[in-house]
This record gives sequence, C-alpha cells and structure tokens, in this order.
Amino acid sequence: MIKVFFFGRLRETLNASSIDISDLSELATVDKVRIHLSKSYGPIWEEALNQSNIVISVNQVVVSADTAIQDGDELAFFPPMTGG
Amino acid sequence: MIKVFFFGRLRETLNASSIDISDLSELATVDKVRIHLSKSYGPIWEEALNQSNIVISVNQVVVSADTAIQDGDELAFFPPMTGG
Amino acid sequence: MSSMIVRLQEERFEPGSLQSTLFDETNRTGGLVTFTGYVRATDAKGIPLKSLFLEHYPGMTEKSIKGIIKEALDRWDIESTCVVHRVGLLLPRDPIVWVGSAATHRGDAFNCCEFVMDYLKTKAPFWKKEETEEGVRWIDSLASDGDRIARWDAS
Amino acid sequence: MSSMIVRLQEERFEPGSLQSTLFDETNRTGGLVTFTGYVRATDAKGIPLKSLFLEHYPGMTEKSIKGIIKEALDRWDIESTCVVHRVGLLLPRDPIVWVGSAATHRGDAFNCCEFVMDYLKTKAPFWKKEETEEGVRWIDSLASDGDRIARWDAS
Repeated sequence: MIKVFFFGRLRETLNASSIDISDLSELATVDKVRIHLSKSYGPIWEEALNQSNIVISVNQVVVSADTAIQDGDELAFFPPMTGG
Repeated sequence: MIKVFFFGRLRETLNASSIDISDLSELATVDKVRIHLSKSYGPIWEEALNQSNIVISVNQVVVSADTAIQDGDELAFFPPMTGG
Repeated sequence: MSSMIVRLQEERFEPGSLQSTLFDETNRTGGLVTFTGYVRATDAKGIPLKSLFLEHYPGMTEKSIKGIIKEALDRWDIESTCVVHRVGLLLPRDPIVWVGSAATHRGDAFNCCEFVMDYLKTKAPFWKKEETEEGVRWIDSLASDGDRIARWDAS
Repeated sequence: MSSMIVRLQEERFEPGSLQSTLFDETNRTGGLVTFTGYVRATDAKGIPLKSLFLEHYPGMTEKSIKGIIKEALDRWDIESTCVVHRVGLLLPRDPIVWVGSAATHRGDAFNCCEFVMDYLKTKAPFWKKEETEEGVRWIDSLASDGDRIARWDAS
C-alpha cells in the first residue's frame, strides 16, 4: 500500500487530503500513480492531475515523474510552493 | 582662517585634535595645506602627514588632493575609515 | 560547529527575542543578518486583506527547511542559523517568517540569510490562501521567485 | 515616500525595538532585512578583547550616513531605512551598529541593507581602537571592505 497526500489548491479541488492505494501492480513510477488517479475519479481529478505545474514528492522529497515507487512509500501531489 | 581637524590614529600621533591656520596666502589647495603642516611642526608631523593613505575632507565631504580651499573652510585629515 | 534551529508554529513571534536567542548560541560572531516576512496589508490588486491562511506539509516542511540550511552551510561560514515559520491563520501586518544568520564575516551572513529565504519561497511545502472582501484565493507562485533561485546556481 | 532615521549614540540599543519602530513607519512592507554588527570577543590574532573605542567625526558622520542611504534609495524601492551606530567605549559582544531596511519586495530590502553596511564600513568617518592585555591598537582598514564596495559599482 502507498499513501498519497494532496495539498493547497489541489487538495481543495479534489476535495481530498489523502488517498490510499492498495494494488500497486501497474504503478511502477510516480507518474503512473498520477495517471491512474486522474483516470479513476472523474473529470475533476483528470483535469486537476494533468496540470503541468504539479509537484510530486516521495517520502517528503520532491522527485521527477519517472521516479520508481515501492510498497510503503508516502507520495504527495501539490501546486508550486508559495511559502515565506 | 581655516580649521583643520585630525582623527583616529593621526590625531594621536600628532597629539592634536585641530589646528587653526590664519595665513592662507600660499595655501590654494588641500594638498598645499598638507605640505605646509608637514613642514611646520617637525619630523613627526612630516612623517604622519606624508602617509599615502591619508584621507582629506573639506566641509565634511571627502575630496581629492587638488581641491581648492577658501577662507572659512573646515578641513580634516584622517586615516581610512573603519566603521561598522 | 554550526547550530541550526527550525521552528513551525501558529503563534506570533518576536524578532528581537529570536535574535537574542540566536546570538546567545554564538561566540565568534561579528555580524547577524535577519529577514522578517510580513503579511502585506493588501493583495496584489491593492484590495485590503482580511486574512492569510498558510497550509503546509507537516514533516516535509521541517525536513526541507533543514535541507536548505545545510546547503547554505556548505557554501558559507556560518556560526548559527534559525528559521521560524508560522502556519495557520494570519492577519494583515503579522510576521510570517523569520530567518537569522550569524557569522564572523557579514558577507557570509547576508548570503546565507538571502539564500535560505529564496529557497524557502519555492522549495519548502507551504501554500498561501488570501481572503479579501472579494473572496478567497490561493496565491500563485511567482516567476520572479524562480529567477532568484537561478541566480544562486549561476554564482 | 521613503522614511529615513539615522542615530549616533553612546547607549546600547535593542535590535527588536528598532525593528518595531521601523516597521511601524511602513504600510506596504512585505520584507524587512536587518544587520547587527557586534564587537567580537577576540582580536584578529585570537587574543581576548577588553574593549573597543569608537571615534567619529561629529557632523560629518550623520551627513555621510544620510548620503549613503540616499544613494541606496536611488537604486532600490525602499519604504523605510534606519541606521543606528554607537560611538565611545564598547565591550566585547556589545552591538555596534544596526541597519534595517523595509520594502515591498525582499530583494530590495536585502540589497539596500547590505549596500548601506558596505559603504558605512569605508565611507563613514568612524575609527576603531582595540584594547587587549597586549595593549591598545588602532584597527587598520581591510582591503576586503574596499573589494565589497567595488562590487556595487560593477552591478
């Protein structure tokens, strides 16, 4: 199982703070998780998760789309940061 | 008459905070004042006022050696500043 | 040895007392540079702000700020650094973030403080939401903040 | 409109209260950068300092600091700036100088604060004299401080 968190505007748009994914058989990379989620929950998720500026982290480190995932990883999808 | 102030290490070496000069007839520029003072008060003044890094101000603005002076000006000679 | 303090909190902070604490950690410091970020009184269009909400990613936030500071410590000779960042609901003119860097030489302290702020703006997981009488709006990231990061790579 | 405060004093100062005063002068500030210079605990050879004496040129000091700030205000968009510099006898770890710059954008505040400090070091009429157990010594100006000035001309 992996856990996927959502933050900021994306969390509001999806109306979800996090989601658990149990079946990882087809989900070798973070980008495959993104595509899987964008196809599974309707048009709002599809549009929101296909925005080009979405940042992805694995185990709290920002990664590129082709990063491999494994069981137990903590993923997050979020808009560009606006701190300070 | 002009007034000439000395500061920092130079003030200590000359053992003088300021000096008044009444006769300005030969003293057209700040550098001529420097040469005049260096020749008038013995070897300590001569050595101290011939140091290459001495800074000169006229009316509280740093100036170059060829700056003209006039009656009533306030001059100062001092080492490079070390503030902050 | 370089000391490092990172704090996330909902409470207000006092820049003066943070600076005292930071300075007390040092013994060879000649210069201390601080940055305080404040909630502006208006939004980008000049409309008075009612509030600013700061969301973050607990866990990753501390981790990424510590990573940013470590990168700064590799570049400059710093004796002590502190970052305090508020989260939750803030009001206009509230302090949001405080970064302090203490060093023997002032150039190092200036560089470290500015570097940490530039990276914090774009690499630490915070998201800001503004409320005005026109409604509520998530703030977009600024291209200029990305440009400021690029400067450090070039130098 | 940009406000400017310049103070010379023998008394200690509190960075936190100076920052509050500076921030209260502003209404569109998003970032405030400060520099505090402290008397080091030792001289350049590592010998413990007993005291530091700061001589200045009354009248010219205020004038030159205001000139430095005006030059900074021509270069960057600054809402408020303050310089407080102590003179007379100081002890190890005492604060010597405080420079604060408040601006809408943090880059302006960082540049202004660092510029004012760099110029203050070499263009304002202050002279420092250190006392250690080895005796009393006037501090020489540093070539590196001249180099820091040259940077601003190039930019």
